[in-house]
Amino acid sequence: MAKFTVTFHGKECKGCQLCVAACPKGIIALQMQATNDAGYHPAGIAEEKMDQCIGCQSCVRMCPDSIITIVKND
Amino acid sequence: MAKVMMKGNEAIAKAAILAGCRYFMGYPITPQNEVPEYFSRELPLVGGTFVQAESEVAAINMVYGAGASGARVMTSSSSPGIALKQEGIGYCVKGEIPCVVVSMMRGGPGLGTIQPSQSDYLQATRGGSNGDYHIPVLAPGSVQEAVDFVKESFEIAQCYRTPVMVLCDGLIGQMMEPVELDHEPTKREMPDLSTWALGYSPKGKTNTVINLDIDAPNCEKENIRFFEEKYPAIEKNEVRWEEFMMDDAEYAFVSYGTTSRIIKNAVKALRAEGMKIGLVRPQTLWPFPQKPFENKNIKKWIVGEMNMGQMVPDVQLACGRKEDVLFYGRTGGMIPTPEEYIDFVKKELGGAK
Amino acid sequence: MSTIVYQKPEGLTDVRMHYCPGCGHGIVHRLIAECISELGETENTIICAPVGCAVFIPKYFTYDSIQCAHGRAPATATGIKRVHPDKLVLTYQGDGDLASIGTAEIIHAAARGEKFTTIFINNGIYGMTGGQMAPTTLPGMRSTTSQAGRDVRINGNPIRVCEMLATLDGPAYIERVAVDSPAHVIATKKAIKKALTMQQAKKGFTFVEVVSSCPTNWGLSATKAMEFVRDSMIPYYPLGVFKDMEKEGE
Amino acid sequence: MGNTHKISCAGFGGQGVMSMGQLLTYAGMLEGKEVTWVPAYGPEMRGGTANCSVIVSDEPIGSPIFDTGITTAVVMNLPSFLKFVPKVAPGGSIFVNSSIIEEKVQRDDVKVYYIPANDIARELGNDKLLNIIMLGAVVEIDKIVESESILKAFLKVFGDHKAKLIPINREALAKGAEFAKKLE
Repeated sequence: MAKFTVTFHGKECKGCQLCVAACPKGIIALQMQATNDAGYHPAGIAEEKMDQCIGCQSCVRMCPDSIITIVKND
Repeated sequence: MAKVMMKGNEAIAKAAILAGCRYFMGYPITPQNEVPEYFSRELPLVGGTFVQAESEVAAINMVYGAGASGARVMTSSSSPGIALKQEGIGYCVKGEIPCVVVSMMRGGPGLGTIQPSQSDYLQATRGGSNGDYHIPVLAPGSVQEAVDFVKESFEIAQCYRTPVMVLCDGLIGQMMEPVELDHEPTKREMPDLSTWALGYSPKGKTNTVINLDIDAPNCEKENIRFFEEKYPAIEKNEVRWEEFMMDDAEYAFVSYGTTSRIIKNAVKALRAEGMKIGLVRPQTLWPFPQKPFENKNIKKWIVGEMNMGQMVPDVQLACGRKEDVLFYGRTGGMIPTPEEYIDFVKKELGGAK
Repeated sequence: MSTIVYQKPEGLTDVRMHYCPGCGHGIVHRLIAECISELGETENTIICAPVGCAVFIPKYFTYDSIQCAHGRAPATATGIKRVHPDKLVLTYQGDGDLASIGTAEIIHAAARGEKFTTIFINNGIYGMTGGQMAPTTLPGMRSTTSQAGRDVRINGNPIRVCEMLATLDGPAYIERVAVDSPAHVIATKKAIKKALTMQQAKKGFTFVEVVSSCPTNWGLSATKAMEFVRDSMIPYYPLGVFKDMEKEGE
Repeated sequence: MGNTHKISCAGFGGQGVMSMGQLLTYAGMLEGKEVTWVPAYGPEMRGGTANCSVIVSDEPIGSPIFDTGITTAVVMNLPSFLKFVPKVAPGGSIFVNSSIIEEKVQRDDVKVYYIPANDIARELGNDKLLNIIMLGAVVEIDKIVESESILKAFLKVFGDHKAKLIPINREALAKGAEFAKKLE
């Protein structure tokens, strides 16, 4: 199991990619296959990349819409 | 309470404190300077707060904040300063913020003059702010009435959650008269602060003062609520006027404030010569009294103001006879004399009939 | 077992913010809510909204709030704080609101040492009205009313508000921060928290200028806009503490 | 119109014309009369003449201001003399501070009293008393209020802490009255 679980509330995401640019591991990307009600491709972390997350919170700090939740799995 | 001699401006400030006003924000301008001066001296003694604002604009917006916080708050100014306050008055209207604005009129337009005038009748009753709205406008005719009306204004403001204007000509502010300060204003039902005021919201609830209704249908709905509920209630409950020697009158002056006192002298003099003439004195300019103008015995209405005839259309509308409304006034800080009114009536109506 | 490392703070409502993608307003809103929550003041805060993009603040926070006339939030906040000296009172203002039409109000509130906190968002442009030149628009920067770029010979020079307010005796704390990077966001939060803490202690007027972005009206992507903040805005609007009464007292 | 006194007090700043009017007004109120006091305000207050209009009446007062028809005029300097003498009603009284006004009233339909107020004040050892001296003459002749009411009003206008000044003011009122009586 990954050390951290990062959840993106994709419904609220505006696809601005500030989190994408902020992630030191480069694991966040827009989910091009999905489109939310507002017409944006929401950001997310592919399941297979989740274990690379170091829980640095850079993504939440830059997210203007407070759509990211980080949980530490002990 | 015994009578005391007070200058109108100081009596207004004192009355406000007696009415529970604990916050005053204002900016110096002649001829109302004794109002902020009095508050600056006396408010701290009763635990209140005086702020000399950087401008009239800032003052009315401080009032907006203090009023929104549930406090009894007042500002005062004179004509050019009231012009500056209009934006904020509009915000108080939309945000339904109770507050009292004293307007001590001087001659205009522009910087005009510092002498007494009534040339802001339209500014007060038609509004200098934007949008559909009314505010109650009380026009005292003496220092005593200024005291009484200031006290009533705080009740009206709180009851209907609206700005209220006390509109005086500069003379009311400058003159001294004996006053009794113990007038008890009519008690009115007040909405509870917890339902609207900042800082009073119950736990888990939020009080917000909204001024921008980006949703047009809702903005219209609110406007209609004002005009279908709030304003009719004010018109019904708060309209005031005095009738002077009107019982058998065939002619009538219409006047308010200091001019109405000058005209009372003219009425008495003309009566002494046998003319059946009286005076209708609106004490609220909005709502404008309609009832006294239902009097069908009056052949001519003579409007007297210290302006170029700003109240004339209201009298024409109220009496329904445009051609029967005459006007005599002085402007730009000039005060008419009783003799001028007597001469006007004799010239226009041929004196005693 | 799992622990929440980060989630949306209390103080923000569930209403979706209307700001454009990548707009700094959302970041600063969140930081304010985080600070107020951490200070235990969520039930004790009143926030004054400006005219500009942030006019809908009442929808986004759970605090009591008021929409102020353009530029007048410092005056309105003065009225509120004088009535409620024990509430935490904030104004949230943009550059058109604070540094243009409301210059007199902010200077005099600061000079009086009014005990509220102003959060000033400087993104060098009028956002809500569609990208007109602001008092903080950089020399040479294009806007819809300076289409060839701001020419200081015609349009005058930008105003550095922190430096101007720091000349006054009234302010207790003045700092300029930015939200272009995670590190700067951390610093911004620290500044806001410091300002609010000093307000709690009734030290005087506290002011935090946040250099932020406007991707839409700058015509840049959100990430490019943050690069512009870093490369162009911050050199003109240097970050740092301009006044700290606590430090002076030492 | 009943018994109505229309009083104009005029002079230059420092002569106490405003407070003279206020004392009359307050005294009238203490006697249960209707009263008003209106200052001429504005630039006129700084240099030139300062003046106030007082009405003391047995009936409710309509207009608090009057331009002509003055029943009592107190003129303390030459500009006031020139301005107000023509405005006094026939039969009215004019009190002239003859210490500094050399002109004589060229009307025979009014009563005129020349009071050397500055000189009397100097004799009493206090230059500030000149308005009280004039007031003593006014109430003696025109019977607007009792002079004792002026002294009661004095405490209301200037505060109880000025009570120690009552004896000297009483003397000033008496001196003014005495001088005016001699002129009758």
